[in-house]
Amino acid sequence: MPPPKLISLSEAVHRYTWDGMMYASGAALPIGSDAVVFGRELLRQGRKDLHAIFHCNSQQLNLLAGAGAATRAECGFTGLEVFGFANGLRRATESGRLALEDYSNLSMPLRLLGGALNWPFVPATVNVGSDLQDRSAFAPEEYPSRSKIAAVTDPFSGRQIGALRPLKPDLAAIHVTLSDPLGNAIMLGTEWSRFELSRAAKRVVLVADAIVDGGCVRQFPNLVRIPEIVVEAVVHWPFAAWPQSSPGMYDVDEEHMRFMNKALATAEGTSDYIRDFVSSYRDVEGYLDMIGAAKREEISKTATAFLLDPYRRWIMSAEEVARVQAGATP
Amino acid sequence: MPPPKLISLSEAVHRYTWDGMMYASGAALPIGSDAVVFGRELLRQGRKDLHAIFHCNSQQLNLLAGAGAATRAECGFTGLEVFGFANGLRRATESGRLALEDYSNLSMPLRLLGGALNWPFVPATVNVGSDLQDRSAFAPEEYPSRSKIAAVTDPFSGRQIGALRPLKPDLAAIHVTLSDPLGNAIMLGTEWSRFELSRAAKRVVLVADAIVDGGCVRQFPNLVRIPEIVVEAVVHWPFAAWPQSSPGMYDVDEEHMRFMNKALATAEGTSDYIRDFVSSYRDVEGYLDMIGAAKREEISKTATAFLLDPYRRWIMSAEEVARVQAGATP
Amino acid sequence: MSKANPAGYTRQEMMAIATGRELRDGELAIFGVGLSMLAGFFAQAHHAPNLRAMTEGGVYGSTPVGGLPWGIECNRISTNATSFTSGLDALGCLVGSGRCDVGIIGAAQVDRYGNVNTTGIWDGDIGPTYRTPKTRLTGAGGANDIACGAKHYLIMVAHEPKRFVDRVTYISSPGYLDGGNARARFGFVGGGPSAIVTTMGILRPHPDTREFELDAWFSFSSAEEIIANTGWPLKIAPDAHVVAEPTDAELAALRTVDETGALRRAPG
Amino acid sequence: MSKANPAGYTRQEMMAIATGRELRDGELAIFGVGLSMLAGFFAQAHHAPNLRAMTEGGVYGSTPVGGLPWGIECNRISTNATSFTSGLDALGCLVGSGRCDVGIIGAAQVDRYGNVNTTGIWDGDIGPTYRTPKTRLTGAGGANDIACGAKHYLIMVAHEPKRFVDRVTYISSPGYLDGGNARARFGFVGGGPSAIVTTMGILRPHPDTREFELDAWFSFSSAEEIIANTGWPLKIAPDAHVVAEPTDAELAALRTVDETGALRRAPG
Repeated sequence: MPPPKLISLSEAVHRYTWDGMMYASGAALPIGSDAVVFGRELLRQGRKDLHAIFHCNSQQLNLLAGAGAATRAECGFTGLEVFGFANGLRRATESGRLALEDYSNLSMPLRLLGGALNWPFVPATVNVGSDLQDRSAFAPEEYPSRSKIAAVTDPFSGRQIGALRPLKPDLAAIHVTLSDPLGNAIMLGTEWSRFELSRAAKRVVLVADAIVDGGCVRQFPNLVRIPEIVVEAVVHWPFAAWPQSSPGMYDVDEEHMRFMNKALATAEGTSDYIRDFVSSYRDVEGYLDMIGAAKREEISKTATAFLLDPYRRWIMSAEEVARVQAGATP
Repeated sequence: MPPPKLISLSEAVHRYTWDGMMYASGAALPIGSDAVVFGRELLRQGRKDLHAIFHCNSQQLNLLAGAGAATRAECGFTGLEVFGFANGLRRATESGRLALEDYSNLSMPLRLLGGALNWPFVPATVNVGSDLQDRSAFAPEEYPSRSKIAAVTDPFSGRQIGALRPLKPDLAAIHVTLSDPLGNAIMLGTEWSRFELSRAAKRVVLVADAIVDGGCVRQFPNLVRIPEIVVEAVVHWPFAAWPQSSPGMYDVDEEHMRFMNKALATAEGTSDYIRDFVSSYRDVEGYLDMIGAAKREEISKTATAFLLDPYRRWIMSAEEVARVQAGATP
Repeated sequence: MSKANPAGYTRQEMMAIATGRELRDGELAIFGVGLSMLAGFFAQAHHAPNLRAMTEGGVYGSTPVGGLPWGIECNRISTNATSFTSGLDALGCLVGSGRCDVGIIGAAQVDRYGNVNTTGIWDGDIGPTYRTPKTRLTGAGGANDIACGAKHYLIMVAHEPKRFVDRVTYISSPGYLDGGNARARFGFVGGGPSAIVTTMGILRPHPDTREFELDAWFSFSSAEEIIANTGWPLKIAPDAHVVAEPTDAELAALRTVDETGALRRAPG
Repeated sequence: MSKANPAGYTRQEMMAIATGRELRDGELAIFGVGLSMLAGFFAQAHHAPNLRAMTEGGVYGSTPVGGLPWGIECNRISTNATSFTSGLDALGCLVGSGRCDVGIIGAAQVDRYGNVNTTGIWDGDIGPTYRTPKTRLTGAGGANDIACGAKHYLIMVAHEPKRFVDRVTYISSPGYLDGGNARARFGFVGGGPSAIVTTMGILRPHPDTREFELDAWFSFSSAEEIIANTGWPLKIAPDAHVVAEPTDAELAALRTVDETGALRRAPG
């Protein structure tokens, strides 16, 4: 039985991140389960020059890009769905401070799968024949680019298809609904590409809305799509995806989604946002106060709450988690 | 809302199988969740010249091969694990009546994944450099064979790796623990390659130990790894994997595993087995009588029974299932 | 049709209904968020009860609850799902594979061969060296995968001259590329765009050249208005016609789906 | 050692213990069923409490309950799992990828370069045209994937002349192929077999030629017995030595894991 892997968020960022690293998160859709709070902590610790791997943009990438902490990004979808364009990412891209390499929502998880399987390339029947293949922000002189998405000949039919570059990020910060102290994680809602990312990344840190006793994962082993053997550390952080949603836990905070995105549209707004919503809290309690009790109550009244019911009895209290975390030695 | 897809086993075999087809099952390990009863029905309806796709051999393939109904097979592991060699498959192979094309336990699901994604080939970093690549039972004159596992050049590094042929079976009969009447299925225990197979096959028939009300899949949507949109029909058949095991439902029937495998070692034994355990029952009730009440009780006392507990309250009675099935028009 | 909306429905509503009419019962269909989701679920509510609707989120078996979802993973669509899997499953196994019958995508720009740009707006051509767009848009998302893999797909777009261009600056999602058989060069399993449904009417590709032509106009619009708002010399198909107005049943079904009135608030 | 078993343990038990001694705490290790699983869980019970044990079944976090599992998906190992995924995950993402530290596989035949045959026994060479084996065995299973991908792997095999051959008839799982650097031709991420642990002793590859040599013999065996039971002219490593006998603690740990006594019933 491996030891518990619970550590604090600040410790996780301190220990597993560095300037210039290839950092992955956002293996969730733009308004859903992403470890947004991990991005806040990256800014608090002044990380910069990040090469961001996000299947889709999320408010985390929007913030990192808007704040100038990410200088390269590889993405499928780069907006915020019904909340519109991602202003922080857009501003960074349009100004040239960030090079944004475009893929699609299928080619990104295929590249993660290729990394997970340690393939040298991944066959692609999509993205070819479009400017996703022909144009590269990382190799702008190449036209048509073939270092981004190459051509490979099918040895059986002789016809050409595309070849994608696999991804093996240095670190993945993955939001999950529930994790036990060892890092056996349960996701409610679509996995999007969190399964593939958890195997592709060199290291995985889970950011869990709640910690459950190991009895929960033994009752529902088929739900544990990220087993502890691929996990380096577990961070317990309620409302970790806020202002995005976490199915079973809380809805999207529409007001803050708009507020945040509006702030990120300008340098001034971004500074103010960082002052008020990134640097402002000291710990989890401060973070929860920042969201506000009324807002937490409002977004917790989610129609998806019933999805969490089977697991509630195993959720550990903050005190129990702190006790286990105090004894953890990952 | 699509209509229920419940049909009888005999109807499923009648409607979706034919002589000479590429038939897939056994996307479970040799002693686990395979739709063994579907193979019995294939024999009852006299299907022959089957091209069998089994990630691993199971008692189903052992039976189909032993009975002479399969003339080609593609497999990873071809034994019965601790129960030894698969005598039916072995006898058919050694006699030359069945051509057995060897792969590994990774290359088989990769080939299914390739079929699911409609790739022309699948990169392989395994199987190359061994006789799995160089020898082909389907193209015996070729040495070293490259029509079975070809070579492909990685366009990024220039080095050669292998290329596997994707699989798209005409039909997959997939054993699942639970399904709702529409075909939303829950598997307890390892998926092995049932996920990949369910997307690779041109048609999917589920064979479920129990049918649950739709409320169950709405409570546990993350467990529904096979959604109804890929399912053609659902067959309700208790103890469908017998004598193999179904986690949460029943253990392996050790005695019958040995008895069956011993019978399949000879033509006479196989005839007797077919008389007594294939042609002998008229319907589900007859099948259950054949297993015997005492044996059913014994193997149902599985240590894994607790895995089924969260779903028991949604399991429909035989009468309820019959009522829904009577109204089904798949 | 003026903003006063004398017909009793908006242009956006007509566009959603015309798009929904393209979907057939029993098809496996993929939608995005917003307009395309409303069009799709309208079809399911009205004439295609067995439409198998999915999004690229790997969220299956659900219909939106409590209003238009904020995204394809939104709790409003997760709350009554029967299965959650992944993007790789939805876009790869079900769409990129060629299994999906029809998809609906949007566009910032679309050109005469149905190529779609959702990546950026440049001041003129990009040129031989890639440069950052003046206005960065939302990227290809899953639309590229739908455009490559779905048996056919529909493009929904507001009919404005700036959106209907002779040649898109950047192909985010391939239509018929240079026209004719050009898609065959890339071996796409999908058939390409079967219609561009706009706020004024419907364009369809010529069977040989694959150039989009005017197939039909909504009753509140006209061939002249559509030509004036299209950035290439739009040909008129021999059998071009007026689109039937929404029936009461269609409008009722659409408005049940669009319970928060997104399409009625839209300018139109 | 005679069948009378005067040493108080069987050859099979010694083989399992010697194999288990090769596993280090904290490693990610993959086992098959039977002997190799007992060797692996023995190591976890004895000296490697943080060994991360897995099988190719995608069954994680479990230890066998109620006796030796009948298979790697057996309820005896499924009953206390913390995660179930798939073969593609276990053999692909965790083993084929090169992530797994060590694997244990069995063999019907093994040759001087550690190549393994588990596919069939032919009467002589196969020849240029593939023909069916006289005796069909269990196939490559997951062993080929472990042999290609694991950082290193161990081969467990009963020491009999018919099993230790100069050149296997069929390579089911690659060892060092023709020796030397031959694996590099195929770019395997895994390092190859680090030891063949038998019922008599341990063979290890020469660092340059990769030919397996006698590294150590069990106290109940000898270099002479091993050479006599090996089908190629076995070289003796310069530092060849006797293997330490099992300690009481080792035997106790092994027998706790092997609660149904599979290794004690075995001929030995």
